[in-house]
Amino acid sequence: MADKLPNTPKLDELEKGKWPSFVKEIKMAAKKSPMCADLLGQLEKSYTEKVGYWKHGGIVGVMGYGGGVIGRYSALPKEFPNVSHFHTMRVNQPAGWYYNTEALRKICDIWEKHGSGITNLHGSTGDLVLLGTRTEELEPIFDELQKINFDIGGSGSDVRTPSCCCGQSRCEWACYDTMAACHDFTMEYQDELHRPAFPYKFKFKFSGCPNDCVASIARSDMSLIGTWRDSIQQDDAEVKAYVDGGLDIEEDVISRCPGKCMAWDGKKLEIDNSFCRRCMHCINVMPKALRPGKDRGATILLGSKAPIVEGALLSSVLIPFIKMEAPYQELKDIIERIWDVWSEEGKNRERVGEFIQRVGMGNFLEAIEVEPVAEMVAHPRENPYIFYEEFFEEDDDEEGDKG
Amino acid sequence: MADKLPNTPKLDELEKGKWPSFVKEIKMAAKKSPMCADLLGQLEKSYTEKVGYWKHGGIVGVMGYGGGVIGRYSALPKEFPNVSHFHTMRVNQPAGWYYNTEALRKICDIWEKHGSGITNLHGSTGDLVLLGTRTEELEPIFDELQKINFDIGGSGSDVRTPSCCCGQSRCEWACYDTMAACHDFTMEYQDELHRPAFPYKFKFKFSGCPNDCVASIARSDMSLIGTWRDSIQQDDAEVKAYVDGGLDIEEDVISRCPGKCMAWDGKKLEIDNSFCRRCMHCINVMPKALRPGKDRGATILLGSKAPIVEGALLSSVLIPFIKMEAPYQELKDIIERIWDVWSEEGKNRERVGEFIQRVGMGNFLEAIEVEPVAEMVAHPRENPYIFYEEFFEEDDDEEGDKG
Amino acid sequence: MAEAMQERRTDYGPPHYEQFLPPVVKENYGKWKYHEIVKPGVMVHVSESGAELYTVRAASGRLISIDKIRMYCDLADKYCDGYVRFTSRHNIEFLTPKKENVDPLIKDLKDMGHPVGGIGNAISAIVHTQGWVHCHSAATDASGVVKAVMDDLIEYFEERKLPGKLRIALACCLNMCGAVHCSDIAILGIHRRPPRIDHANLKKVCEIPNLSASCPTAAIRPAEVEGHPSVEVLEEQCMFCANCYTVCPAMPLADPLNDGVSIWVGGKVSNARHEPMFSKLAIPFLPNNPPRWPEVTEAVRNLVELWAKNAKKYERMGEWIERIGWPKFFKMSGIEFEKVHIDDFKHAGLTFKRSTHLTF
Amino acid sequence: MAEAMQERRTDYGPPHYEQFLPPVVKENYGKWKYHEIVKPGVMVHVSESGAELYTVRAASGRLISIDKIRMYCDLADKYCDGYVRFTSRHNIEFLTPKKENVDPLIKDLKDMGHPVGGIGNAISAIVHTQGWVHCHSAATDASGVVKAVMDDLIEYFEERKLPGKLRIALACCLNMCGAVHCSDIAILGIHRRPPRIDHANLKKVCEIPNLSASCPTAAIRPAEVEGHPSVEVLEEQCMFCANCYTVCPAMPLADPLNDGVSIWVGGKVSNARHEPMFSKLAIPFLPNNPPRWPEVTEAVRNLVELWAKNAKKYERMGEWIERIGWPKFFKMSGIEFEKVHIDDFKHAGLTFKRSTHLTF
Ligand code: SRM
Ligand code: SRM
Ligand code: SRM
Ligand code: SRM
Ligand code: SF4
Ligand code: SF4
Ligand code: SF4
Ligand code: SF4
Ligand code: SF4
Ligand code: SF4
Ligand code: SF4
Ligand code: SF4
Repeated sequence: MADKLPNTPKLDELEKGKWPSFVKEIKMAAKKSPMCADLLGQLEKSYTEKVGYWKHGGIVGVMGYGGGVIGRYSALPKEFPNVSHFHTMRVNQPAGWYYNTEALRKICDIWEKHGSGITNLHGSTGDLVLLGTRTEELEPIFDELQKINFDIGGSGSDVRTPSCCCGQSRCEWACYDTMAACHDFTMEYQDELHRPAFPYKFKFKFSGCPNDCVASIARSDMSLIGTWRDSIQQDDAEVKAYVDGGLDIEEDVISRCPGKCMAWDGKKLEIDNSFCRRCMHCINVMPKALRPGKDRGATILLGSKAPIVEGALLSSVLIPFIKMEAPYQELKDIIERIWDVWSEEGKNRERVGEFIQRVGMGNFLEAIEVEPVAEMVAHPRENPYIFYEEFFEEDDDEEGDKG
Repeated sequence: MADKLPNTPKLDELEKGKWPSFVKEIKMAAKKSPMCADLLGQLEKSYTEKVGYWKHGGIVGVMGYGGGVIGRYSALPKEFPNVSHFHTMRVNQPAGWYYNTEALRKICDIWEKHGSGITNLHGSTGDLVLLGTRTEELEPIFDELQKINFDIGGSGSDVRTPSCCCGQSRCEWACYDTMAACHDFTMEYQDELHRPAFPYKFKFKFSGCPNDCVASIARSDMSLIGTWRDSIQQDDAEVKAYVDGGLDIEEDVISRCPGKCMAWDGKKLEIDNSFCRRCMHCINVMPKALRPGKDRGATILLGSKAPIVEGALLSSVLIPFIKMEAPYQELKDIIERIWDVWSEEGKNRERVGEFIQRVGMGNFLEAIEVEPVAEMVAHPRENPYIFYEEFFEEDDDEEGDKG
Repeated sequence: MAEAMQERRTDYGPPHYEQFLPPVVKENYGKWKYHEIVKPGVMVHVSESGAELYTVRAASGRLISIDKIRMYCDLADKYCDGYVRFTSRHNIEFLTPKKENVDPLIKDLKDMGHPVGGIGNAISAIVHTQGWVHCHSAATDASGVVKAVMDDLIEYFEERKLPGKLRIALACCLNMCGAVHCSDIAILGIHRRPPRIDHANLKKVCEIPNLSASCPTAAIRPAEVEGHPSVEVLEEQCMFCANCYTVCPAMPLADPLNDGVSIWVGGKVSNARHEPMFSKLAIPFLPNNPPRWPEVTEAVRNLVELWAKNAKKYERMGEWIERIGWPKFFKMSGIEFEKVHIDDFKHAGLTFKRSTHLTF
Repeated sequence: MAEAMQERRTDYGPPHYEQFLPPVVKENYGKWKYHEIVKPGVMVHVSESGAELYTVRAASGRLISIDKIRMYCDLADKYCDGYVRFTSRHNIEFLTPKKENVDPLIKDLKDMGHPVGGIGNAISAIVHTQGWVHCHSAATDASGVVKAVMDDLIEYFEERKLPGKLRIALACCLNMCGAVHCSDIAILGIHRRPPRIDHANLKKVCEIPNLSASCPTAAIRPAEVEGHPSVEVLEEQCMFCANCYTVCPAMPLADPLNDGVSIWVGGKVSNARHEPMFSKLAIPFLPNNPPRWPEVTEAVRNLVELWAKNAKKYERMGEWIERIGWPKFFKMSGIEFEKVHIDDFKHAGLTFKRSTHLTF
């Protein structure tokens, strides 16, 4: 089919250069897929006219599932008939994005048969995204995915496909088993993942330590970030080795410590761990000398999201420290209560972070039966506008407590 | 009259202790003033019942003035007839709160004759507050004040009595002449001070340097805070003398510098003045060695206020640097424009800081014809919700500028 | 009447300050070179010209009688060529070029009952307001609480044994005339009971639409009550700001059982080191317990001493707490963290902890 | 049909990751002790057991064809016992305990056109989105801009010569699927023309009350236009968020003349040193200039190099700017500060400079 490729002088420019070229990829796929040939044509037109040519998707999907497929149609179906349908399918990646070649090849085979032959590895939520197919192919694809045990991911107002950093599989800093937790939660919430029933989407992301390599604090409604409660594990000889090796420990480590809790007397590093903020910096700089403590778990935060429409949010602390051990029951109980309250009282298209801001964190905590703790706030209130719910009446005992 | 003093066991407790006792003061005054005797009585009742007994004031004042007097009436006029009226008069203090004893004694004489004999030196806006008199005494008091050249201060929706730190009169750090400026502005705005015509109050406070000894950044609609543009004046010998004298320059000075722009090599202090934030800390610690630069002026900030009802505000930068030289014309022109816009479009009881937040700082700047500069913000916007006012039409020249 | 108006001057403004400046000040105006703190409450400023100016700062109750002012004048005449000034925190300052006058002056001041101090790393006078002495809006007294607290903290006024400056302020209601919102320690009178409405008189003394509009939480609605056109308050929406009372006297909030004092910490005004900061809620409620408010004095002393013991040199209360983090502050102070500490006003979301920077 | 449903499995979830772990990973799971960066794009993790695991990270275009995946598989079979993984920034990683495999693998990758790098103080792949390749909402393309920018910055991917990590992200519209809101440098597609309403079809495809409610600035009002029940947009209240378009396809915003790209700087996600931060507006608008967006690549390069030249070691973009202050950043970058830089959204007041901490 290569001879049938449209004329794409603008896109061809993007075959040059050292960074891998998506145009080469589409052309590679276009050798087998007429969809990709038309995609090139439509894209070249976009590059010329400076505007996209996709239409809002209707609801398409596979039977029994409420999400996982994004419907997409060309606005120029006459000109580019092979992309008149161009839906994506979100396939739930294995935790940590590990594959063996057997599994990957099988996916390629399915996609060669039923789709455009181009993919995103991965989508920015974490799914293995199969990019471009027709409505009538959706069921057959799902059929084949079943056979190789790959299921569909989330879309719409449901639990979105959870993702995690590689954690203990390769990283010495993982304070809990992110891949195990990510898989466990994904399995636990299959129904919520596949059948939208919330006011809006709900994302989970699991990072093994405060470096947060899956950006969970910025991109997930519930962020589970590993941390530790005891002292940093310290190997003084290795610290010295770093310094002897040329590390400017005062400037590069101590002066960057946000807890201002480190001191170096020329021989020994002192860390006042009671003021350490678990930021990871010193550990990052001296991985052979310093390690997270041994009493490990996670900080659970709630509510981050992109800006639409109340402004972007970062997640905020819900549980300062929790042990992350299967079956994670205490946490799952809290999640149930959060979903209950949010589903009951959240507005349409209101993410949980926006919901908390609207109803007030104090009220939200009461509703989900979690005690307020100082770790939840950057600082206490600055304004004196306090809603006391009770007041003394004249005939109360003057010494009595309010309420 | 001492024998007529009411029985005040609770208040008497407050005659004990080392801090000057306001009860002793009221009792001292009560020797001559029956008002103060009743004040003691009513206050003792407050101390017993834990509630105040003053009523909302009606509008009282002196002829030709719209402010300067706070009307006050006892809620228990039968029980305490001598405080049935208990108005305060705000007398505009001289700049810097300097007096000679002649002037002070004259004020005392007036107040002995026409009022309660108790005062606040000073009120928290800065006025010399005469505390407690009757409506019919107001004109006579003003009559006598005229004779000694003391005028009335502000109240209501007008310019409030400006105040200033002692500045160049006694302080080595004053970057402009606060007392001269305070007096000049007070004289310039006599009409605005005495005849409420704004949406709400407008306060000026003048501080000679960023130490801000009149709290102008927290307590005035326009804060005029001295600063400098060039380099800190540095006397290396004196720096060394401080260090030799025991100053821990690394810990107490350098590590506290918010500009992180200082270094000490054991002999000489290096300041990278281009990153100095003019915070004053190093100067405060070593007044003999360091002084503000020579190119001095002020930063002008707008909008601070107490929390009622949109939340407290600190002033924010309007003019990063301006020379403060009489007649301050450029600044006064801006002030006129601010008042015009705010008077025109401000809501009732909306302070200028709240007004700016409501209409948007960008729009406000346009209205007062001041160019936006980066110094006005702590950081640029984080949200992408930008109101572009113009857009290209299809028949525009594609290369043309918008609008 | 028109004639009376004509011979009457208006808008002549305050007297010019120059006539009130001591000669040494006038001569060295703008020429001061540096200063040193000589001892508690005394500093000397040295001019480029070599001239010296001694300042003695004494506590003043702010609420002072004319006889006290006259006594001050006697001292100023005796030691300071007839000049005297007051500070922005309402202390009194005696200025003199004569070093030899300092000690006798201090002795006379102390004999009069006016402690000398408040300069340098000390606690200065408490900026405060009217309270039950003069204001209709007060939820606590001002002068009484201040007297009780300063009696208790007097050592920190008279000596310089603190890590840095510590500024206390008091306001007797949320209007915050004492501008407590940026103080190291703020004492704030609060109401906790919704306004009780004087339905019979409301219409006579207030405009109902203005009144409804005054409520920031829209808790006030026009209503006919007991046959009077009046308003009703949705009590669960009231957060006791008293803005309604400011615009309408028929809506009093004062209530002996529910009024009291809250304590706020960590604000500052100066730009030294850290940018200015607002004070934050520490203790939500302490009872009005006149005449000596023991719960308040104890709470303030505990806060002062906790800070004094733990802060680094020059670290103001708020800077110290920022370094150690608020959770540690609550742990160290023993203050219980409660729902009310969590902001739920307009910008509440920005006060949530949006990082994992935690200490354990 | 019901039968079909029964034999069909649902909700079985993703395959368990364990089957995809290389043996060395499985054996040393949770036992890793430390790591070292061996050279650009290569690191070794050492286990408590002494085992070593080499990771080679290669750039991937993210939008990849099945044939490319098969080529990856070939390499994985050849060097890594048939295992491979992808990263959270969409790079591909080859893991092997065999040190001797590293160099041949790198050679093969480079021959395939996949640069190796992105580890340590480098620029890694640009997290991005669909753009004109797949999304109806895009104000710019995604893959094209990313390709152009990374071609230009390739040296910073392949070498480690930066003060710290630098994370770039791109989102093609304000929905920000690329989560650019916390990136060192964010490239964001923006519309600048209010929606053009398809009055004839609006009623058929959208619910008018939902549509009106969707607008955060209340710019949309129901209106009868040309005989159709439709809506009107108060254009001066529109800030082009496209939320209306998300709920109603009859409100397209895309416009060749007015769409383009904005650049944001100084965000971060990690808790290392500074708490996570949002990115802030640097360059309000650059035109869509396909295929190579030269204005964008130049702007990004300038920002990278300005930071690289001036930041201290480990100082991320936002930490550097915070230290020097935004006015200095604007001066040094030559970017003009304009009205649009000043926040005017909900919490705008909190972004005003409320101190005198200024540099000159
Ligand atoms: C495919 C993907 C972008 C990509 O190229 O990787 C994507 C694509 C779309 N996103 Fe997204 N989002 C994708 C990850 C994200 C992320 C990042 C993340 O999950 O870490 C975000 C920001 C984080 C967040 O959740 O806030 C994100 C925030 C949005 C939003 C704004 C939501 C908000 O509350 O602010 C919308 C708008 C909406 O939901 O209506 C949106 C809507 C969309 C839609 C469905 C457009 C629409 O309005 O219908 C896009 C479909 C594009 C298409 O044609 O394929 N997408 N979207 C990502 C999902 C792939 C995957 O499953 O792995
Ligand atoms: C006398 C004084 C307190 C004192 O004991 O020193 C005072 C007393 C009153 N203030 Fe004040 N304010 C006084 C300085 C302040 C300050 C501090 C300052 O100016 O530096 C503030 C905070 C800064 C500010 O302006 O925001 C202040 C913020 C208020 C407010 C809240 C205004 C706001 O926008 O948030 C009100 C309420 C109002 O205006 O309705 C108020 C209202 C009042 C009223 C008039 C009560 C009322 O609602 O009618 C008080 C009269 C008390 C009385 O019976 O005498 N007062 N008021 C101060 C004036 C003395 C003087 O002229 O020197
Ligand atoms: C007399 C007075 C100005 C006036 O015209 O009345 C004044 C005078 C001086 N101040 Fe002040 N300040 C005065 C109120 C203030 C205020 C306002 C306030 O307290 O409401 C502040 C801001 C407080 C805040 O940040 O909350 C203030 C923050 C400073 C600072 C910064 C301290 C800091 O580390 O934050 C300095 C520098 C220093 O002390 O090293 C300073 C330094 C000084 C110096 C050393 C300046 C000088 O060379 O003359 C003066 C004596 C210092 C002292 O008292 O320790 N002055 N100073 C005020 C005395 C009030 C009092 O009776 O205690
Ligand atoms: C492979 C990956 C996790 C995964 O499961 O996929 C990963 C792996 C590692 N990260 Fe990461 N990070 C990965 C995404 C991230 C992200 C997320 C992102 O970029 O969207 C972040 C947050 C970025 C941010 O703050 O905006 C991230 C912030 C860090 C940091 C903190 C850096 C800082 O100074 O702020 C470290 C510590 C360091 O590098 O010293 C770190 C350190 C590491 C270490 C050294 C951990 C270890 O011992 O294995 C790994 C190799 C470092 C490297 O690449 O330089 N990783 N790391 C991700 C690789 C993405 C890529 O292809 O480039
Ligand atoms: S988040 Fe922490 S544990 Fe996870 S990969 Fe990154 S550094 Fe390792
Ligand atoms: S982890 Fe961060 S806060 Fe803790 S000691 Fe290390 S650098 Fe300091
Ligand atoms: S504000 Fe500055 S100039 Fe004025 S008294 Fe205080 S330290 Fe001196
Ligand atoms: S004035 Fe402040 S910012 Fe400037 S050098 Fe001194 S301590 Fe640093
Ligand atoms: S703070 Fe409140 S009660 Fe106190 S003087 Fe001001 S308005 Fe009156
Ligand atoms: S006190 Fe404040 S919140 Fe309560 S009713 Fe009055 S105005 Fe409304
Ligand atoms: S950022 Fe916008 S245009 Fe890009 S994929 Fe997401 S929704 Fe579509
Ligand atoms: S683009 Fe946003 S602001 Fe403009 S009309 Fe649509 S919803 Fe409203």
